[in-house]
Amino acid sequence: MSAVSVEGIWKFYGDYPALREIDFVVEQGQCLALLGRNGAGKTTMLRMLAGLLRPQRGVIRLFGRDSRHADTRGSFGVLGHGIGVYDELSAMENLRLFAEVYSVADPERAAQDWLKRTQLDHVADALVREFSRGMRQRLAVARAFLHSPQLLLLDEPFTALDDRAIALLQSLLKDAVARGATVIMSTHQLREAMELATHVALLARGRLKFHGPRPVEMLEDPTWLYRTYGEG
Amino acid sequence: MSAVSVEGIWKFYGDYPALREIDFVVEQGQCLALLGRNGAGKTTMLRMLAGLLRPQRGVIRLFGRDSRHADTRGSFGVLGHGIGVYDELSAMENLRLFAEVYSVADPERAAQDWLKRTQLDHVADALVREFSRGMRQRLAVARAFLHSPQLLLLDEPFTALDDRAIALLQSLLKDAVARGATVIMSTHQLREAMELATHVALLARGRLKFHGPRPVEMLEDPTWLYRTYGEG
Amino acid sequence: MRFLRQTLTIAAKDLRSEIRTKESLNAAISFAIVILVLFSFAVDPSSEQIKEMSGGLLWLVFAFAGALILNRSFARELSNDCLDALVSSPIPGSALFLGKAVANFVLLMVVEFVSMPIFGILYNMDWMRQPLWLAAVLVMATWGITVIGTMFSALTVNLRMRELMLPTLIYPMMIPALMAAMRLTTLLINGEGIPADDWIWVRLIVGFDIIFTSLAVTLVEVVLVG
Amino acid sequence: MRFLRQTLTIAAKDLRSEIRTKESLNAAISFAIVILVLFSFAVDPSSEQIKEMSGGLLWLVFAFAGALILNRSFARELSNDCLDALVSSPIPGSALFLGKAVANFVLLMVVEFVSMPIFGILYNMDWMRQPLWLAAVLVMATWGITVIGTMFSALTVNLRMRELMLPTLIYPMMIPALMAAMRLTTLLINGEGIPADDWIWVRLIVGFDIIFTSLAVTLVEVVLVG
Amino acid sequence: MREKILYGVGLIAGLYLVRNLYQILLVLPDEVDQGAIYRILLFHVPAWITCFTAYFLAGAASVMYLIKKNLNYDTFCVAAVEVGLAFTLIGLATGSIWARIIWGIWWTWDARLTWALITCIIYSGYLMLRHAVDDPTARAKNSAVLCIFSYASVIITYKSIDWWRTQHPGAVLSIRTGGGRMDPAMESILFQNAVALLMLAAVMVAVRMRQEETQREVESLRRYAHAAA
Ligand code: HEM
Ligand SMILES: Nc1ncnc2c1ncn2[C@@H]1O[C@H](COP(=O)(O)OP(=O)(O)OP(=O)(O)O)[C@@H](O)[C@H]1O
Ligand SMILES: Nc1ncnc2c1ncn2[C@@H]1O[C@H](COP(=O)(O)OP(=O)(O)OP(=O)(O)O)[C@@H](O)[C@H]1O
Ligand SMILES: [Mg+2]
Ligand SMILES: [Mg+2]
Repeated sequence: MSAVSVEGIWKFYGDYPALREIDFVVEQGQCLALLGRNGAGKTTMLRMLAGLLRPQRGVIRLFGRDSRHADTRGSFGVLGHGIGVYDELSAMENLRLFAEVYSVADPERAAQDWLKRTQLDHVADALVREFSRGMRQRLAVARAFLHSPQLLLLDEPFTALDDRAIALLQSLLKDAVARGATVIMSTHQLREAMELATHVALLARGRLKFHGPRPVEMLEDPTWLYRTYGEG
Repeated sequence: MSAVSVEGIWKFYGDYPALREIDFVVEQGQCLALLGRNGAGKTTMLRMLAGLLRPQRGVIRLFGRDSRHADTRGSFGVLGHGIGVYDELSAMENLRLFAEVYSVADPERAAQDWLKRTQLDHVADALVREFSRGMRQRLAVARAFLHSPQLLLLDEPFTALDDRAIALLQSLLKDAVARGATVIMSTHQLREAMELATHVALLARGRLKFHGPRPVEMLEDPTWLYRTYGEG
Repeated sequence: MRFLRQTLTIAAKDLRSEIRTKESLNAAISFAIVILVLFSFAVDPSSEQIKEMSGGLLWLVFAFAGALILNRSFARELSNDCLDALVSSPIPGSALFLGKAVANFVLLMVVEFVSMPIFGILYNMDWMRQPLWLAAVLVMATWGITVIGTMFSALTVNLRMRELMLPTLIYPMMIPALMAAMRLTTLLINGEGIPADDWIWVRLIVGFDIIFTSLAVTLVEVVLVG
Repeated sequence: MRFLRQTLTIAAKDLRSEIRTKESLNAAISFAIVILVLFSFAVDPSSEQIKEMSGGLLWLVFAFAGALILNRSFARELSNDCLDALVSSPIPGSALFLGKAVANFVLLMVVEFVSMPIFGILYNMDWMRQPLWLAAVLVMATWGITVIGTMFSALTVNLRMRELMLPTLIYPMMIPALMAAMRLTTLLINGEGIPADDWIWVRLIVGFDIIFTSLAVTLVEVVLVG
Repeated sequence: MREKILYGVGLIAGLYLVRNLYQILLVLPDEVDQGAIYRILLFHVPAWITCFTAYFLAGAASVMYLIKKNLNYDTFCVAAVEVGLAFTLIGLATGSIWARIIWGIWWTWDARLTWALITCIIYSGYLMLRHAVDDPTARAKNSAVLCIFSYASVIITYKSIDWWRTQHPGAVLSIRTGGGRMDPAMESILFQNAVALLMLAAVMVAVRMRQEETQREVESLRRYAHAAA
């Protein structure tokens, strides 16, 4: 069973098609980098996979089920532009909340475990409001990984992060892929993405121009794909 | 006369010193890349240079004058995280407004000129609200460059931009430096910054760890500076 | 069971953040007092007529101050895109809605219990003549207001002009509940029972609660998923 | 001269964005009507007493509906960090403040001119007995409200809980101007002139305007630069 | 073709209205108690009938939109609400004029009048909400939900004369009273007028839908242009 299968997706904002006739399949254990210029439709695609938007036409299946099915929603983790944790709660409270929301067996343990893995255990009881940007981002990562999701949906996860934070995120993603999870991430920072990506998809003005294993050319020259399949 | 001179700056948020004892001088025509990890104090420094924050101790002089002096404020351009243009006005109206605000001699001409240079002339009368991210960012660049500022203060200008938008911004910045303007920009995208930077400054936890001409080592390996002067 | 636990998780989260900062609670209570003072300039609080207005004034105060709390309800999910995190989690939209409604209901009741005695003192009113009935009316009308407010908070959460739109949209919608509550409260504060003629108001409130709660619970999922 | 031009540039910009979308204007006007309806439940509009409350009710409506407009004033600069762009530009803080105040004043006056006749019809009131005096009171009190509102809008613009804080802060501050306006408007609507006793209210309003305008103009620069 | 049918129906409605006016002004006799002014009833009630019908159809279209997610339902919904609002204003105006003459005041706060006003505010709120959402799909969805909630006010307005004692007259139409409260000749012309106004409303809705569709097309073309930029 594929992790993600997308068939004939169209998404309109009004009459403008932000995504047209998108078909692709991501097998379990793959790491897909979703590339494309500003406004190509990456965020729209990811939000649709996460069940935050509904397509007007076409079918999305995650692990063979509808993406709004309650079980499906428990099986993926989302990391968008916002960090998705509450400023007025402490790091610990935030993680415990999401552990409960995801019906994790032992919320307390899971929360403590992930605080440790993101090196936030020494500030577990501090309010998120007082965190610096890097700390917040790490907590957001902990939140998204907390319930050991089978599928990770990440929208520009490297944006505005420093080298250290990027390295942490990359190593966590590598672990996740190693345990068989599937990753789909959009990004403009091709170099960081190429370290992980096994597959690449290119969107241009809402159409899927390329989808397949990462071309070797991209390791040398990340913009190769744009030049070959994009609009130059 | 130096473009920017910073002497003994301290900036506290409450009791926490976000910047400590910062001294540096930027000569006219230099392009300084302000580097540092998340929370190092880059944004704070740039906002202080732009006169949006006041230091608790120390003196900042732009072209020999106080940074809140009306003439000084007319001589620099700022590009922060937000685009700084109004959603309910058209591209043209926005630029005309800022041309008037900066007492540009011929607001209409300047606005048209910059719309052309950022390739927005065909949507001059469309409301900014309808623009895509790339278009907005280009308009923001036009707004910041409109009055031919002598000094440009840019906070993470490459964030979330695609390769084409980055190229445009880089070429505009090169033009500006060529006509003698000074540029100070903060960024995490070292590679993009190194194409332009003549000088580099490194902040770590509010202290200035390095300031000088760009080390040659950084061309090969952008993170060299972090490893040598940062905290590893 | 599961649904109930999810509802309570959300309600507990909202109440915990609110207790942590007490921001909307403090603001709403002090706003309530400010309005009471403003009203005392507009109408003469020592006149006899004030008795007939008491219920009306009281609910106006609750409505205005309550809007501050309702306004924040979904807005507090916005700052860090928490709403996306919740909507994409396994919690169903209806549990999210009910959880928030319960939290708002508790907060509104707190505002009401604090402002009632203050109102009594400022306007020289004894509101303890029919405590049970009064409590029943408070609960029913407050729930009605809460449901409308929470639903519209969800509806307007992504709007450019949320703070502007919300008051203009919710007050007219709340009017049936408010009208009934005003009328009944005036009767009860003045120590009378509810005459046969006025039972229509009780039915109105109950109907309002049932109809709008079911509507909101059915429609909220559609509102939250784009 | 330069200062004046800058003030007008800002005022023109605000008015233009507002005319483009008409959002706050529409919202404020319909909110005003909503409040008129709400008040009609609270006070008995057919009673004789209503005449003595007319000024009070009218200014409560203006204050509540006006807050929507004042609330937006600096908030509209936030969405794209436009405030930073303006504060770092050569425009002085005082011109920025005055420009915004002028724009708000115009918008508030529009709301007032639309809601007065509606008030007149709904509450069966003739407000044209002393048109000149009434206009003078409207202008003076509205300016006072505008100055306070705009200043506090600037003060709270970066606060986490802007929508919450603003109403709790501005109404108490506005009370002198509101009280005077309520009293004077009641007198004028009922067709009387201003008796010698009540001249104190006129002086209060004028003093209020002068003092708070100068205070705000002096202090706004400090407020805007962190 | 569609255009021609529209103009045709519009023309028929107009002619029908003129004919009804002739009947009302020149053929029908004055009423015993109220004199000449009672004739306004023959516009007052049809205006309300038209506006209630429009709101009902808007509500139904909203439900359909939420089920089918087809933007044409949304287009119908705005058009119907706008036309409905126009007839609400006519109803308020005719009522007010009548009240001025019969009761001596423009307005009184009885349940019927108040609820008619609240309905008017609520549906203006609907239009305001639409204005504030940029994304047409989200706009359609949110306003559909609001439209469903709004319909409650129409029901209350309609039933208010039964629920409360009002200064506004109670039911007179024979479908509600079982007959006897109104002269059959008058009632017949009232219904004829209602038919004429409904036809007129239908034409207005169709025209508004046209404009709305064009606007949607223009909007999407602009987005195409921007995407290319
Ligand atoms: C602004 C003032 C008024 C408003 C807002 C108003 C509103 C309404 C409404 C909403 C209806 C319902 C139509 C229907 O049931 O289909 C109605 C019907 C009616 N109105 Fe008015 N009205 C006003 C003034 C008056 C006055 C002054 C009179 C006469 C003294 C009057 C006489 C009637 C009658 C006879 C009906 C038909 C009742 C029925 O059979 O349902 N209205 N009006
Ligand atoms: N809410 C919305 N309403 C209307 N149009 C929208 C909306 N969101 C996105 N769009 C349009 O849909 C298209 C795709 O947008 P999307 O945000 O998915 O692009 P993206 O690939 O994520 O771009 P970026 O790299 O800038 O994040 C763009 O043309 C955009 O203008
Ligand atoms: N308004 C504020 N109130 C309190 N502390 C603040 C505020 N703004 C920044 N800080 C703190 O000051 C320090 C410097 O922040 P600053 O935003 O300047 O960092 P930065 O170098 O721009 O980081 P980044 O790369 O994440 O943008 C951080 O520790 C931050 O937590
Ligand atoms: Mg995106
Ligand atoms: Mg920064």
